[in-house]
Amino acid sequence: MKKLINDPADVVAESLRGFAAAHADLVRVNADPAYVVRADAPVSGKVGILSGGGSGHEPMHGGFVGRGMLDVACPGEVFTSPTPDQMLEATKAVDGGAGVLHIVKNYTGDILNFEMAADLAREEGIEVEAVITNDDVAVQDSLYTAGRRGVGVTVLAEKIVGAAAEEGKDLAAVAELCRRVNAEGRTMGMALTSCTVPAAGKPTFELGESEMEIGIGIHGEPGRERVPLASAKEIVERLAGPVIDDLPFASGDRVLAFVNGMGGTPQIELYLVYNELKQLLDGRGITIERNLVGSYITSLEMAGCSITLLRLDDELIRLWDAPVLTAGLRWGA
Amino acid sequence: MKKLINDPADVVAESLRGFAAAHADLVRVNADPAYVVRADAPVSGKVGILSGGGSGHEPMHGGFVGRGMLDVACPGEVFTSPTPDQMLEATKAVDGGAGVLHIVKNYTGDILNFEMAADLAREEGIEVEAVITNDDVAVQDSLYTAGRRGVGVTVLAEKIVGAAAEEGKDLAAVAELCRRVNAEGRTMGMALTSCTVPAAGKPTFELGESEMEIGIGIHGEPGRERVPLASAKEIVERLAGPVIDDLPFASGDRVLAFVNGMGGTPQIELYLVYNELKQLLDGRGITIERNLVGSYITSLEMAGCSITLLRLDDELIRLWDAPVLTAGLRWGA
Amino acid sequence: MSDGAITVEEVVAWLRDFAAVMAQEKDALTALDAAIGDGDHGINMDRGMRAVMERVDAATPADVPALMKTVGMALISKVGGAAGPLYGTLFLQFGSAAGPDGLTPDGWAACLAAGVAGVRARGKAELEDKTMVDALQPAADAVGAALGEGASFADALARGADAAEEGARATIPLVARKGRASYLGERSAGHQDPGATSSAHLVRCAARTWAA
Amino acid sequence: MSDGAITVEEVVAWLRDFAAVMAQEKDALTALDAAIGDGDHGINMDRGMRAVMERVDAATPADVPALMKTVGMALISKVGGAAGPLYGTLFLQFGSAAGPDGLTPDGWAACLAAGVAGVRARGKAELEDKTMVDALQPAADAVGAALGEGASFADALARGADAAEEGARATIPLVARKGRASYLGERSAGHQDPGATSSAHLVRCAARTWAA
Ligand SMILES: Nc1ncnc2c1ncn2[C@@H]1O[C@H](COP(=O)(O)OP(=O)(O)O)[C@@H](O)[C@H]1O
Ligand SMILES: Nc1ncnc2c1ncn2[C@@H]1O[C@H](COP(=O)(O)OP(=O)(O)O)[C@@H](O)[C@H]1O
Ligand SMILES: [Mg+2]
Ligand SMILES: [Mg+2]
Ligand SMILES: [Mg+2]
Ligand SMILES: [Mg+2]
Repeated sequence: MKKLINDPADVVAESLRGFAAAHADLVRVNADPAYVVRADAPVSGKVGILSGGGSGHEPMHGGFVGRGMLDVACPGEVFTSPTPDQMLEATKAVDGGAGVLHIVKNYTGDILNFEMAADLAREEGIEVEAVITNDDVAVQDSLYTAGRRGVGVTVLAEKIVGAAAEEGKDLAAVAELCRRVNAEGRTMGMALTSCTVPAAGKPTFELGESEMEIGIGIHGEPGRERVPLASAKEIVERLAGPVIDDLPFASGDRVLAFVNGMGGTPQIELYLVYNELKQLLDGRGITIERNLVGSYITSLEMAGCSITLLRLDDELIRLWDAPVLTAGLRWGA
Repeated sequence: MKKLINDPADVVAESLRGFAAAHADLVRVNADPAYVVRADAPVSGKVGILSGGGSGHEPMHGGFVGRGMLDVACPGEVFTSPTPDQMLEATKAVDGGAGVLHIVKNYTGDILNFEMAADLAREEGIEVEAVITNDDVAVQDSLYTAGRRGVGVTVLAEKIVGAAAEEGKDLAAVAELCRRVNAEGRTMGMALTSCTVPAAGKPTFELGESEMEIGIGIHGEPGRERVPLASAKEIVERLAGPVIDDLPFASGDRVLAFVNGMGGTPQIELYLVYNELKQLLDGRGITIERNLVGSYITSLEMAGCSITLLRLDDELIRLWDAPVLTAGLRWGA
Repeated sequence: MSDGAITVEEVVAWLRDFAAVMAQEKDALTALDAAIGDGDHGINMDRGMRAVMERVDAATPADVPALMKTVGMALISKVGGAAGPLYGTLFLQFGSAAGPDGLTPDGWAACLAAGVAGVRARGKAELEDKTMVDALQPAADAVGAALGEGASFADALARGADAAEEGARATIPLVARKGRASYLGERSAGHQDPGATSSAHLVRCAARTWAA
Repeated sequence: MSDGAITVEEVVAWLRDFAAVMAQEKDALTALDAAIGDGDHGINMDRGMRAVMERVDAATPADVPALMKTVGMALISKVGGAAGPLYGTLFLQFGSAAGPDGLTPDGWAACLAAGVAGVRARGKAELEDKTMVDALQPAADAVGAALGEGASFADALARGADAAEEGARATIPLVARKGRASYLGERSAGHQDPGATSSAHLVRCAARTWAA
């Protein structure tokens, strides 16, 4: 295992310590239970926005804590949901009296832990709403399964919902907006290489030199199918096609196009993918109104990418453009 | 070779096309000769700041074009210096009458091509100054050799010098500032894995599962020595030690600490490295006044990191903090 | 041991054995999870059971309900993921069902059944969804049935452990409908479920603890 | 061919042969550069010589100076890196030295010497710095000396090519003092310099063009 780490057991804690030191102007980091909270939390009268999940997806979620986005993030162990007591403390830390929104990616572990946390918080008199993101079209949706994974749309939802909360919208409105963003967005991802969970010490899966995985999630899990390596153009077709067909996105739609790197993919490739995506969307009459290209929701050092499309309207554009001041996303501030 | 690309010969051009489409609000991209230029260039009366070098180091340099940093960047082929005619066109595109500064990393190829370009530009009546960055302490400095490579300090110099140019400083002052930043900064890097030049199709070097290269540059070249894999703590000592001793940085110094990822290293590791660096500097009485943690000067998908320290004074801090609005670095705007 | 009252010490011994097995099987469980999940189940269970034993060894609760509350809360606050709340609930419900007045083999069987019901309520998994339920439910059923047929506690637990292991093995051909493995769709078939495997270990540890 | 005037067509044939060799040796040169540089020398030279032949084939300049200016400018604008300006300068200076009035073998030798001097002026490399100079300078010296001793052009070029190849091989033990390889310090020893190798090919191609 080739990583810049010390003891695998300490990766999350030591990395958080570095993050805290690097961004002391934006956040405070509580070590135990672990959470990353806005330096000025709780903001009185503002809905608190909490998200969390396993570590290894950086900058998500700690890198999105700050003005205009998250109030607090709960990092779990690598690829492992954080725990209810941790979420409870984080919820308390950002309750400014207007309640707290939990943004939860749809994984059994996350759901179960967040459910427990919300129960505990409500017992302590804090109003909590939970919204589940489940935008991964690689997974068949069904009432009888765990449903779709929450992936790329989570980042976009956190930005947009964070802006709405900053404007003073109330908990119900913010939760409703979050559901709407989730409903309007779809994602699909692929991997060129596996990643290695530090505590496991070896790659989660093995991929041949001329193979790739299509339909992966963000936890180093294998995808829906293993296929021969293809050109960026074909890969974009394989990802964007199902994304477009699922919502479906139609000619005339205005979208935010998000090309996300999985952690080990250099920018030169991500922009090349964006170039292919732009051509494909142009051909379908879909207009890219906003874009995001970079590694924002990652799987450790995995090489690969995901493509997320979010259908926009004027309100979503305005909220996307609103100032954001976090370690991972920053504009207008 | 596992990359998100089409034909290896088209990587740079296609990626630039994607970059142009994604950041049309900030830059224009000229295809042939290739350069990335501020959307509002030339800015009349402002010194133009040009940098350039091989591609594969993204976001450097194209990602640093915009208000408060570079006016124009010339991307060469992957790891290959751009050419004089390209630099000449780029120089002309940003000459607002106050002359143009060429920021050149110290590589024979870059130096030779930039020398030719400066000659050509001067023949056309444009005032040009060139400053060479050469901050890599892994390389022995000597009059009789090609000297030290320009690496991490280049990013910091481009930001600081860009701010000074934005303030209206003249060409001589801006060049002088750039030399000062270069003189006050030192860098050393290491690799966990090699990278693969698309046109070559295979890794530039092979590293065993428990080996690393210390003292690498940014072109996938082997480093000064191959040693057994070590902990992040030891790696930071091996990088920061020589950096500190070389300037030397002394107790009481205020510095900008820059932990840079080589392209394939996830953020969780970079912040862990920053944590180690902070402790080491604390122990030496060196104060981190500013920091930058992320992948800013990369070698394609190489895993590894470099550590740069820049000694700060109040003026450098003010210029570092000044607004910058580029695809790769953005604050205060 | 006899078929009489079950002591806190015995329950602790069971947990200690389970913790040891989780440490030992850590890589194997993680490998199972790598095939159809995210490769952390062994790591999660080992981390959780270490935390459990630390807390239990620091101050062993006086009765089984208190003990199991400590165990459940330790798992919930230290494991995360799906296994944390699910195993946490298993032990919490086990403890709630135990009551303060000592535990008989029948009581133990009822506690396990309550724990399994808790897991099912929390995770909403049915049999054959390819989860820990596929090991736990047959085990609880087998232990109850054996005691009903007059088997000794040791024999009943042995039959429970057999049933759990068979249930775990039977997850191999199944297509997962719950948990992370469900994201793989058809590709989840052909691999044994990691949670069912750890659950089978849990029951086997009980059989070993109360054997002979 | 005779030892008489050298034609533009012959020079083009030389360049075409060099372009073919660069295409063929692309991977080998790149592998040499990967060992002590950045692994692009073969790619650079191939890209450059393709561009050269495209321009030359589109409109072959009438005389050697014009031809070599086209070649040098094509390399400078298409290669980048160290090789672009250095090979560009080599051909530009070769062309400047040629003059418009046709080229004799002695003239050719003088042009090569001028080209090599240009390379040295631009790159500031001395002999034994482990660069293309280590192939080019011995070649230019050998061709000049051979012609001075009355050798035929073909023989002189063959001796030049031998000297260039020997010079390239002699770079193996050297520690680089110029170019990227110098960053490796002692580790650069033990590998043949890629630029010296491509330069030796250039001279060998000349020997082949004007042989017999
Ligand atoms: N809804 C569920 N009900 C019961 N058990 C489940 C459910 N979802 C997952 N599991 C069990 O959890 C196990 C995975 O646990 P673990 O790997 O520790 O958590 P995670 O999936 O969050 O990484 C699965 O093998 C399965 O047995
Ligand atoms: N200062 C110099 N003088 C002469 N030749 C040089 C000099 N620096 C480098 N070279 C030659 O250039 C070759 C490398 O060329 P190439 O790989 O194409 O460029 P780069 O080093 O920019 O990647 C070296 O092998 C060496 O022969
Ligand atoms: Mg997990
Ligand atoms: Mg090069
Ligand atoms: Mg798991
Ligand atoms: Mg090279």
